[in-house]
Amino acid sequence: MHLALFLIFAAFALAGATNLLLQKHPINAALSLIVVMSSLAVLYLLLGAEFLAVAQIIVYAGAIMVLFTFVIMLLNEGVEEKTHGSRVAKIVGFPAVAVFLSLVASVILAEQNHLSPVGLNDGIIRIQDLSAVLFRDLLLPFEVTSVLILIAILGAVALARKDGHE
Amino acid sequence: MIPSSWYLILSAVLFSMGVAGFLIKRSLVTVFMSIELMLNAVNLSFVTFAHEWHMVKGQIFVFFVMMVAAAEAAVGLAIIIAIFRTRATLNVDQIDLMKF
Amino acid sequence: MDTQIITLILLAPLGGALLVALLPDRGKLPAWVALATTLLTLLFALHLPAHFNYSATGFQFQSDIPWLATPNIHYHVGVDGLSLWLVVLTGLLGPVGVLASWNVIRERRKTFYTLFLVQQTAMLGVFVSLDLMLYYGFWELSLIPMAILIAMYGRTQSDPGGPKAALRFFLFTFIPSAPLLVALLWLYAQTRTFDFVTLQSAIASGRIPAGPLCWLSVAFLIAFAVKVPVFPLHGWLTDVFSEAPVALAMVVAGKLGLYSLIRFHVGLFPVQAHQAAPWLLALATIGILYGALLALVQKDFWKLLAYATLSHLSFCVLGIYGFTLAGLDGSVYQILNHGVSAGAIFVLLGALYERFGTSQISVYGGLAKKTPALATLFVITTLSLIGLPILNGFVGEFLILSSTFTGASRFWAISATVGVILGAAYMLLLVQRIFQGPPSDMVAQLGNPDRDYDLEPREHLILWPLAALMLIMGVAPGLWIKGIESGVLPASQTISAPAKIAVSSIPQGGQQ
Amino acid sequence: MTLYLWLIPLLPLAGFLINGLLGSRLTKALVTTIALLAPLAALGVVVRAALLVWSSPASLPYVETCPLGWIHAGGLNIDFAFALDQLTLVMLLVITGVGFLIHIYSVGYMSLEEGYARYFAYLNLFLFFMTILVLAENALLMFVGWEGVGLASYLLIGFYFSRTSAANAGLKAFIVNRIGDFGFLIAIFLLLANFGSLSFSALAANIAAHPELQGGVITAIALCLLFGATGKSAQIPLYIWLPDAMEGPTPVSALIHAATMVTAGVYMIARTHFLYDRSPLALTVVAVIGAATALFAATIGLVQTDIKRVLAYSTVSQLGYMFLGCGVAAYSAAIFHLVTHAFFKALLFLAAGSVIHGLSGEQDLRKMGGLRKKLPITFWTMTAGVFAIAGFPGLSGFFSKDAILTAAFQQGSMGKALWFVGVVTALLTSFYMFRLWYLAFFGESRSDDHTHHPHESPWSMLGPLVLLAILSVVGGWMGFGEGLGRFGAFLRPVLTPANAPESSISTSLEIALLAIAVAVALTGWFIAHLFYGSRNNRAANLAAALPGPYKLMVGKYWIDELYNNTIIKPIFLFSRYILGWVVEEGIIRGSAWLLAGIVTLLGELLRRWQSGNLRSYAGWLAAGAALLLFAILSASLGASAFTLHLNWAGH
Repeated sequence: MHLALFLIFAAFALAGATNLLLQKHPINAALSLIVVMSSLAVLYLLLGAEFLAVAQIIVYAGAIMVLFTFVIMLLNEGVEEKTHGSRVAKIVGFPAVAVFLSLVASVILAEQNHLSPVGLNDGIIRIQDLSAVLFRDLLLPFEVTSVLILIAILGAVALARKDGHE
Repeated sequence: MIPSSWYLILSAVLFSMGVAGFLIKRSLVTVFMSIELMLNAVNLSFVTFAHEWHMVKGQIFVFFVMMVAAAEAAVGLAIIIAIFRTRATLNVDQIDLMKF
Repeated sequence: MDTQIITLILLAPLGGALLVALLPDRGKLPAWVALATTLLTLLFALHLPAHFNYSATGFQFQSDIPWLATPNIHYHVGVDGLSLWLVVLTGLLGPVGVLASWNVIRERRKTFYTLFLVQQTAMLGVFVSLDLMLYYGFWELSLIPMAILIAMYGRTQSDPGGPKAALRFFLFTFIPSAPLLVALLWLYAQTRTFDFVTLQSAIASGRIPAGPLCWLSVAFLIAFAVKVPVFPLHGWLTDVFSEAPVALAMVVAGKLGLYSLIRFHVGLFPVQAHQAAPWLLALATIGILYGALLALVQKDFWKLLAYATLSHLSFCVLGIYGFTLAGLDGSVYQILNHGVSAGAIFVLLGALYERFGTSQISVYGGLAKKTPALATLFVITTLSLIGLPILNGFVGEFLILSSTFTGASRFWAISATVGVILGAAYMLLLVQRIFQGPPSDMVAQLGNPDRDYDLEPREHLILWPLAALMLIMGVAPGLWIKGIESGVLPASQTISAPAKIAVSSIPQGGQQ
Repeated sequence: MTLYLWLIPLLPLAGFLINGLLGSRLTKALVTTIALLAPLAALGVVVRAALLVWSSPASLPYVETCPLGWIHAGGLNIDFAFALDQLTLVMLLVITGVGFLIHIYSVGYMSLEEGYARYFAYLNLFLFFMTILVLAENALLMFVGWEGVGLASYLLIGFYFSRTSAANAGLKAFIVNRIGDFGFLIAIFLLLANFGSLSFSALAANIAAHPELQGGVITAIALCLLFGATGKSAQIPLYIWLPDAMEGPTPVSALIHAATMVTAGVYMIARTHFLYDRSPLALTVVAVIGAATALFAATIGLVQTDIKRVLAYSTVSQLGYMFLGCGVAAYSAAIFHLVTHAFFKALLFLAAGSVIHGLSGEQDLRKMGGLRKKLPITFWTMTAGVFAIAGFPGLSGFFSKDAILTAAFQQGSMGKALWFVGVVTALLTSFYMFRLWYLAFFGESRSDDHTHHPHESPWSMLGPLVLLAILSVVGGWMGFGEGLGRFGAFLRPVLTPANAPESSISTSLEIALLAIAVAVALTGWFIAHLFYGSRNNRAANLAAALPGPYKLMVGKYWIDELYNNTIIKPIFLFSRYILGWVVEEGIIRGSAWLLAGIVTLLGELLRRWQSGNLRSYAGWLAAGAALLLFAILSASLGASAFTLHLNWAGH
């Protein structure tokens, strides 16, 4: 069951990500990203993070991606054109990505025996525990985050507003 | 029962795909989406490790990352709008004035 | 009161800066507030010598409050005989600077006086800090308002002007202070303290190996030597003197660097300082002669003053690195003299520049008939600068030269004494070219005498007290030296017996 | 017994401060009163001290120390201490006495000048420093006076500062004096280094206690002091400032550049004679410099045409005599000549000033002539001065000059050579003084200005002239007799050389020397009479016959030009080009430029990296991340391959 769920949703995530890379139109890319995020939400559930799974759906797939689609539609951007602005990205970037991935993968594979396996019902973190930590121990950072978001909203308004004082 | 390393490998692959997206995408909006993909990939490994060591704080960190991502998306998209307004394009190869 | 007085001295100009910043920039209001603040600071500063215990050594009026736990930084301030009069001098030059800027600074007064007062705080802070990190903070803080003000209020409106001079000043003084910071942090890593006294005893105990100490002392030395400046690190001086507003130019060179040399280079690294001494004596003497010779041929009086300053301050360096008590007394005294006399000459040259808008000496001539008061005060100040006996300059120069001769090196002492001749030559030549001879075309247009061009009451108010001070400091140096001596006594004795042997085995250049 | 020595300098100082600070606001009468009261009061204090001392000479030396110290630093203790002994008293009487007379004279001479108060302020300032110089009990306080009189001299020479020549002369005087002061300072340092004290009494006692101290460092100190003295007293090689100093007002020339300040060098050598007594070499140098200067300046004086310059070279020459006296250890004779010279040279200058005043500023001897009738009192007083300086028997110059020459004659073969130089100088002196006398007062007027008629000076000027003339005539008699008579006896306690040779000279030889001196003076007069007594061309013919020497003397041996070309110009050229261009601009600025250039170049290269393309940045970023990861992993993968998780777990 667990294995099946993991395989299905990992495949969804990978497919979504691949689609993101391949799609030329931003709106398609945004939709594939939503697929990735939703599948990740399921994976979070499998890892026992119920709260995060819900938050992932609401915040990412909901709020953030809606923002993205709005912007794409607002700017009415078409299919992206093929330009060749950067040779560095190809010559240096892709080998670097490959090296990076292989390094990380080799470490993970080398270490895999030290890691415990994941079961479907073990290690579920209860939302009470989470909120206890979040609202007691880490209350100040939490409040600071809210201020951060407030500032971000103000900043976004200031930036997106048209110049001048209309 | 599946090994945690699978989740980690998935996370690494998604992250690399995010980087690759950053490298190949020409539209500023999709570049931005690639960043979101990378953040999500990292979140996945956070959650995996939180599960591995039964640490609540790992999950809370993910929560904070989401908050920051939300703020970032708000500001970032506003910047994109501003750029589009002044340059009338979102092609990253043409937005290269920030140099000496 | 005694523990808080230094904090008050520091807070007064800072509070004044805040007040100036908050009040509207209307007319002369910022200037009046700044004047009141600086006078208040001076008043507080005068509390120190009045209540100082002259028979005791060590720091007085101390206040030590932990500030940060890690790294272990304290707000630790206090004065001893070395810094006592330097604080008062800084306090004195505050109102002088404000009054000297009274008419020169016509726009953005608020910015000017705010930064000026911040600068004042920073300089006072340098003299009273006993925690090296605190000291470093004030040291850097003194650079920034200075650089900004030079850039904003540069004298020449033409092409490179103030910003270029400010950049040069900033780079020259800021780059060497980066190694200073590294050295401070390294010391902290070794000793877990920034406290001056603790560090001093830690280094004296020999816990830190000699190799790194040598590098540390070099980092300290270079940072301070640039600020003095010591030949050949004086590249910034001419530009700054040509550009900086009078109020800042009169404090930019000299006392900060020289005080730091005595307190932190000689005070923390006595052995290394003794090893460096032959080089520094040589550089000081070269600086004296070099500055004097170049001053002789300058066509612009700000540049002349810059080289003259190099020459005068090199005397102080000469006195410090002889390590004799009289020489150190003389050096510190000469710092005070230079503060007073150079302050006056800056005000006077600034007055000339303000009136005639040029610093080309050849344009002047025969001014004495037109502006007798200006000429009189100029001559008095000149006499003080060339070390005429019974004026202040002589006491310092004599103490430095005689102690160098008897204690350190006859060769360098004799060479430096030649600088005294040259000093008279270039200063009197300046007097002659500006004030004597037939009036130049520009001067001939003035009345005879011309009240509009002679000193105003405000300038009289600055200059006569300074002139009186020159005389008093020349006749009764004991008033100052008894305090100074208690402060520099440790510096002349810091070298312990085994270290002395180590030093004496080093070949002493120029020793006869 | 309290002598109130401190009042002597402080009274003129008070005069200086009042007239200097407020002079422009006071009435002229008030300025005059203050200016005259200050030296008069000082003179009063000195006379009172003299009378008290006269009645109890055993109380000397008398010392007053200011209870507030001066410089007390690091083991160095120097006080404001004034000492009065016989030598000081003689000097003080001359300074305040002649000084007061010249103040009176100045009231008349300067009455129409602008800057009247300033003039008297400077004059009082001079008296302040000069009295400090002679009263000083230690070398440093003497140095205060020493530099101070230089300052007063600078200010007074440059009194007419609007004239470039006057401003230059003042500057030259100060700088040349500073060069001499350099020697004085080094001597002070040497004294401190070797004896640890600057007090004259302590030094004398210290030296007396160590008879083994001979030559060596003492010679070094003595020679350094001598160098200082040559600056102040205008001896070779630093005499060049004094002739130019004649740019100042004439009373200043009389007071500072004839009677008092320039004799400070002689006073200093006399004051420190305990050092010179131990160094025969230094004494010889003093004597040779003195004799050489005397002859050298006299030859220049022969051909000068400016009345004040003739007197200036004469002063240099007479100062050479005094040095010669010091150099043969005849200090009393040197001081005696100093006193008589103060009388007759002040007189000559003041009389010359009266002539100049009468001619409305004319100083050129070639344009004078025939003034005997028009300025009778000036003429007669000048005559007294001329005869006194020429050494006519019975007049003051005769006694003092003869004392020096006799003393020189007794110093072996070297001394005889010096004596001969002195006699030749006496001949020249007599000649050029009578030349001046004839040119100014006899014959027809050669002035081409017929609008101004010569007029006799007011009595404020003539009074001092007459008094000084009387002193010049009779002043010598106080030194008449064995060992300079009463004068010598008075000074003997302070000025007897430690190893004084017993006077071995026979009376017949002494009379022979006197006869030679008188003959020389008469010869000089005679030659002058031949050349200038009547209108003739003998002088011009002689000059034409010897063009080389004549040009040399008129050009003052081109010493000024020599110094200018070998010292001053090279210094300026060196400063401007070698230091200013090569070192400052080239090396110091250049190295800063070089450093800045390297940084700029590096930035220029690295700048290309910053393409502005976001994807390129991303590529580099990815490469950097990979590299960093690789670095970390290769470090930990190397040895203990898979212990990594321990670090990660974080515990």
